[in-house]
Amino acid sequence: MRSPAGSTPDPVQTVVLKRVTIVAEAVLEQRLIALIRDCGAKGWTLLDCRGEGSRGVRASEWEGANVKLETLVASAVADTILARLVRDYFEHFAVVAYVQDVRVVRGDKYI
Amino acid sequence: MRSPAGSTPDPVQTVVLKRVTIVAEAVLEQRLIALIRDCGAKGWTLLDCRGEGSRGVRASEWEGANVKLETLVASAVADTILARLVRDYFEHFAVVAYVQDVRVVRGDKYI
Amino acid sequence: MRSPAGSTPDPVQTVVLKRVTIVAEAVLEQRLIALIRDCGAKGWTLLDCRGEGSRGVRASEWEGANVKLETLVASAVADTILARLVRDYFEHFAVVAYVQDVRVVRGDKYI
Amino acid sequence: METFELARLNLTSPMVLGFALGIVAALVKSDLKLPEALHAGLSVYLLLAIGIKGGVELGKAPLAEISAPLLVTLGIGLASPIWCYAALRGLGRFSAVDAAAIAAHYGSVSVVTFTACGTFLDAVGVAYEGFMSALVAFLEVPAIVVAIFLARRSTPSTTRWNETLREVVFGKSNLLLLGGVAIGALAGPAAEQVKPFFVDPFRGALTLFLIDMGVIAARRLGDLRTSGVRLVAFALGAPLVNGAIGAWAGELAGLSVGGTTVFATMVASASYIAAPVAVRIALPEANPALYLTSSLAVTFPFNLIVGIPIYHAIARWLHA
Amino acid sequence: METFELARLNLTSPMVLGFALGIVAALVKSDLKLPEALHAGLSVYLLLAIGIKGGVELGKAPLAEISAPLLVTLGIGLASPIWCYAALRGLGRFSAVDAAAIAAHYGSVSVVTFTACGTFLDAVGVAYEGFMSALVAFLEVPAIVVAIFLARRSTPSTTRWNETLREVVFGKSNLLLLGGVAIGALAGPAAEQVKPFFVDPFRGALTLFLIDMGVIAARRLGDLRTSGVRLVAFALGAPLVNGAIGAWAGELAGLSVGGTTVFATMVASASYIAAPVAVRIALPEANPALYLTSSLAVTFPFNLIVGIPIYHAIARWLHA
Amino acid sequence: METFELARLNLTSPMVLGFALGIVAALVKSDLKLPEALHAGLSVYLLLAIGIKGGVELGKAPLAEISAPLLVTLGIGLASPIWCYAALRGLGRFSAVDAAAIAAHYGSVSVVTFTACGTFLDAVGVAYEGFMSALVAFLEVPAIVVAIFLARRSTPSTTRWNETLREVVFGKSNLLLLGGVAIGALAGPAAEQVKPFFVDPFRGALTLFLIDMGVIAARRLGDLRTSGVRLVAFALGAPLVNGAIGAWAGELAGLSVGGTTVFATMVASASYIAAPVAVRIALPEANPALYLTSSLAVTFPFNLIVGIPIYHAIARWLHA
Ligand SMILES: Nc1ncnc2c1ncn2[C@@H]1O[C@H](COP(=O)(O)O)[C@@H](O)[C@H]1O
Ligand SMILES: Nc1ncnc2c1ncn2[C@@H]1O[C@H](COP(=O)(O)O)[C@@H](O)[C@H]1O
Ligand SMILES: Nc1ncnc2c1ncn2[C@@H]1O[C@H](COP(=O)(O)O)[C@@H](O)[C@H]1O
Ligand code: NA
Ligand code: NA
Ligand code: NA
Repeated sequence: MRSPAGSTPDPVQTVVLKRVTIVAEAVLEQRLIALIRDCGAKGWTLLDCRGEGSRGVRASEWEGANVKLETLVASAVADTILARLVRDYFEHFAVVAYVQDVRVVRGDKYI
Repeated sequence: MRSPAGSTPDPVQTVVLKRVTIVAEAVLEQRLIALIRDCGAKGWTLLDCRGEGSRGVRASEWEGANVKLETLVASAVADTILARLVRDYFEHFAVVAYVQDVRVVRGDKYI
Repeated sequence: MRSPAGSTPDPVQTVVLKRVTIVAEAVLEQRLIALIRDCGAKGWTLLDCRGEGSRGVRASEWEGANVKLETLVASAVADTILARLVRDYFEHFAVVAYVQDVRVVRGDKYI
Repeated sequence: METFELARLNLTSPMVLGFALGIVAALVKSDLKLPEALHAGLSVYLLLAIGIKGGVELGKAPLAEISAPLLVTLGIGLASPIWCYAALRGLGRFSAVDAAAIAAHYGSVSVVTFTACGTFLDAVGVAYEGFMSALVAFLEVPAIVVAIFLARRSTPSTTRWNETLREVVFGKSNLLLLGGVAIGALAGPAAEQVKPFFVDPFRGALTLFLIDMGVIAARRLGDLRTSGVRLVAFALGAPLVNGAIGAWAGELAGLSVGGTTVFATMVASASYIAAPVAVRIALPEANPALYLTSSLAVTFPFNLIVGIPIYHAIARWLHA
Repeated sequence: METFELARLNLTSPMVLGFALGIVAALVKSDLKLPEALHAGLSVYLLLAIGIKGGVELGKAPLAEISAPLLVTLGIGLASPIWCYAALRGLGRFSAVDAAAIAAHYGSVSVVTFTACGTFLDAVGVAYEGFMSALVAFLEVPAIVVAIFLARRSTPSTTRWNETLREVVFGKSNLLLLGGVAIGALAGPAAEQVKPFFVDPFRGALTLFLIDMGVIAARRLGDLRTSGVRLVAFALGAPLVNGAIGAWAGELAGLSVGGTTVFATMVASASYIAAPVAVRIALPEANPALYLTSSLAVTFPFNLIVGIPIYHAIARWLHA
Repeated sequence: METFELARLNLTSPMVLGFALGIVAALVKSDLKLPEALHAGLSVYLLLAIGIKGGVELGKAPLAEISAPLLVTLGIGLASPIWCYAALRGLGRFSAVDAAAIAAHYGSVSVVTFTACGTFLDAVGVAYEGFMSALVAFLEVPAIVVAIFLARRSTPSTTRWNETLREVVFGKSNLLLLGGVAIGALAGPAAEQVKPFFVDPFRGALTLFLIDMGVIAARRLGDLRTSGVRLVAFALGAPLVNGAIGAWAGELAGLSVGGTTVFATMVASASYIAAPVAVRIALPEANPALYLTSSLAVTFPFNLIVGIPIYHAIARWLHA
């Protein structure tokens, strides 16, 4: 199927990057954003969410439950982010972090 | 562990598909949905989100910040979607798009 | 780039797990959480979303549209979850489910 | 006042006009829509406000006065799903489970339709028993349970009854209605304190809510094409028949002209808050497009726009 | 009253103080911010309330009385984007598309600024024509369309005009304004029913909304550094010039001192709800930082804090 | 009035009944819960309304009259976390950091409990100093800072003090309280304009909010099993002791019977909005289950249901 408007556009060049996903209690939102920027992330996307894990408690109901922070970064940056997370937050806070490979359009601008 | 109700169900047949994720300013919501449908997507899931990237600005605060649009499609459809995105939106709008492989239950119905 | 605060932290040990994603009508929220726990999931993250697929209808506008439930689990648990989903919900409800491999920090605690 | 004049008054009430605005917005594909959270918040507000209002009056009313209306309410709550089911099976030729699912909605009550009726009567200056809104709480649940039973009587085993009951009895809308009634009844005069929040702004909040309902209803209009004439016929016929029966029963129960109008409207209305959720879970194989489209896109607008004045006319005729 | 005294009264109004609180909150990097859904809900409420208020008055007003103001409104709606565009091109040396994008905002109207002017006049006890808010609905759209045309006249083909028109005419804000006007006009006296929701709490709701607007505006202040003096100069000069022209035109149209003040404020204000969305779609290559920063972070606070009393002074001088 | 009669009046107030409804809803596992955004929005509304109310009165009150209460407020804000900490360490045998975390909550103040006390006194017709709500703003912060210092005095280096201070002083709740006070004080009589939004519907909004608080509190009840008797003992004993001290101090400060009741309630209450966020960041190794469960699931309901009438009785006895 194709758009009435458009002739077939040429294939798109993509770059394989890491998508780091961090789920944590909402009270950490600003700090986590600062952390990933500090590690070299060029951008981020944040979603409100709720959840349960080994620790059940949130800092405050009025703060909302959890946030899910996603950032597309180069492999090295991903490793730094994870290391910093473990060092600064894993011990005392409700945090989960994982990494995936993703094929990003115009990915070069995120490195 | 298993459900009290249930005997072990048989293994599930799955299909490997592409999950295309598009993060863009909320004002594009309806247009992006039209675009992916037009390219052959059979369905979509949309989440409200906020974020920052190379361009910081949103069209209107009252429109909400960003949307995250996800669609499970066949590989060819994924390529068309990305190409159309680049052609129609990447130049002037705040858009990020990436692709992943996912193993989908009963995936045939999305092709 | 590195944090002013921090000396380089050591590389982080990660475990490859399955991330099961379930998108379904919101009315199933509690039941799906019970199902994955019952299958052995140690935690979950839930996001509100909206979407369209083969079935367009939601149980009630006031219930909100859809929910997206994500859980990080071992491969065997993932299979059980999918099988239970197909058996209990795929026939009559608006449900989509898919699986991805993810590299999880301190992943052992989710198994 | 002339029935025609009443109809005009109803059509130019802010609530009905708001509903019309919502329909227009949806038809012109506008992005006008209340945020999810605001819609849910307004629902909570409306249900609670209705409950409290009813509870305060219930607390004042002598048991003798309310026992008859209460019994009639429960009676109709149990009976109406059965006759709706029969009609849907016989005339409508719907499958047993679809018929039961639709019957659950038409046997139950639409809180917003009830409220619109109240504001209509206030506007035209007709009094009605204050405890009516307490009756709404008792009309909502039984029909849903009966209808589910009708669908499952062949295979009762497959239904988790206690779960189904929890779903309807402790569901948001019923709990807010009953909870409001309890708060109003227990607080009594002290409820005056919350009047500026739950009573005075009520109609304005309802107007805002109805704009959103208009959008939602109009978005379902598309499904009408696929849903077939028999469904539309039922969605227009059922409220008239049920409304007439309701008016007759209300008059028997000794309600005033206003109370009879309200009761007829309650019986004529179809639930789209409590019933859909319960039915979706208890009768998953039923087609939601059928019960949502009929109750939300046909019967609700019908009652709001022409039904209420008609039921009022019937009530006045019965009391003449 | 002395102009200075009026300015003081304006500065110590709860609305302006609320706006200031929001600015402070953003500057100290507080987490104070209304939830997205509440902000959107308040916008819906404010737009609808204004529309209804205007509609009720419009229904009362004799056509003769409103025809002149209506014509002047449309005239200025068509003309002001042109002179703004000229100034932005000539003096501001902005690109054609950026100039047009900014002109769309300054030719259109800021509903919140309009509202703040109304509450200011109520507070100082100056009457104004009730139908003014109906005029807002007619001032919002034309300028946006004209400005987009200015940018596209070279390459009209590339614009999907019907889509652009749909975007502005059926956009949330315009539909709520016009819809509210229609509801108010049709409901007439029946609109009294919703007064406790749409009229009495209005200013309080506006105060809450302005706190959030303060946060949003302050967050844009950062962009000022990059946006350049010419933009700031325009954002401060345009409201004064447009305000003066508006006052003169309003007086010609036979508006009272109060009405002239309101009209001047309307013309002086810059849209940041309807215009940004339409412009973002129709002129995607325009830089949003330019039109959002100027209208939201400079002109809006300027009008709110010092503009309105100035326009009132001009109006009084013209009527002296 | 008899203390018992007062207790009955308190128990049958719409607010307390609403709180009970929320608890019931959670216990029967109902899906009743306000949308996140509405809960946050109501918090903003309540905090701002309280601040404005207090600010208006503060503006009127002669400095002489308020200086004593203000000093006493600050004094108790600094001292109470210390004695709470001592008790938690000594009798409760909690770890230093857990003791400090809990002390931060009990030294600070619960705005909703304060508000419930005000509505209680209004209902029973006892007057109290209008500027009390301004004192809330000054009682909220110091205790949190003192408690964090207690935990960190051994290792002060590890705390980023300026960050911690920003967190509490510029946090949502404190900024809204102080901001509201400023708005009220500066606007003075002009604040009348927003009365129909911030004052009249206040109790109704509080009732709605308390339903949600009931749900939240009840969901924490489960943690009680694991949290141990010593925590529960403290959560019941601390408000009584602190309430008595507060009543005595308030009476010394020259407050009226009503004012003394309010002040006692303030001191007796435990924060669960400002404190948890600040403590979570500054003392991450403290166990949130301890301080949230005690303040939210035990002390808050205790004060709401039986505490307030008790503190009123003490106040009356002190003034007898
Ligand atoms: N196994 C899991 N799968 C998905 N999300 C999880 C999982 N475990 C924890 N989470 C998320 O991470 C948050 C913090 O987890 P925890 O630190 O284990 O309390 C939870 O609230 C969930 O949102
Ligand atoms: N590196 C990134 N990682 C994750 N999300 C991103 C990234 N860059 C941009 N985004 C998202 O895409 C939106 C538009 O990005 P941009 O076009 O760069 O302004 C941002 O608001 C973010 O929500
Ligand atoms: N191809 C797809 N890609 C992404 N999400 C989908 C897709 N199909 C369905 N969904 C999501 O799953 C929900 C139920 O789908 P369905 O059962 O097909 O109606 C929809 O409302 C969407 O949120
Ligand atoms: Na019915
Ligand atoms: Na203008
Ligand atoms: Na305290």
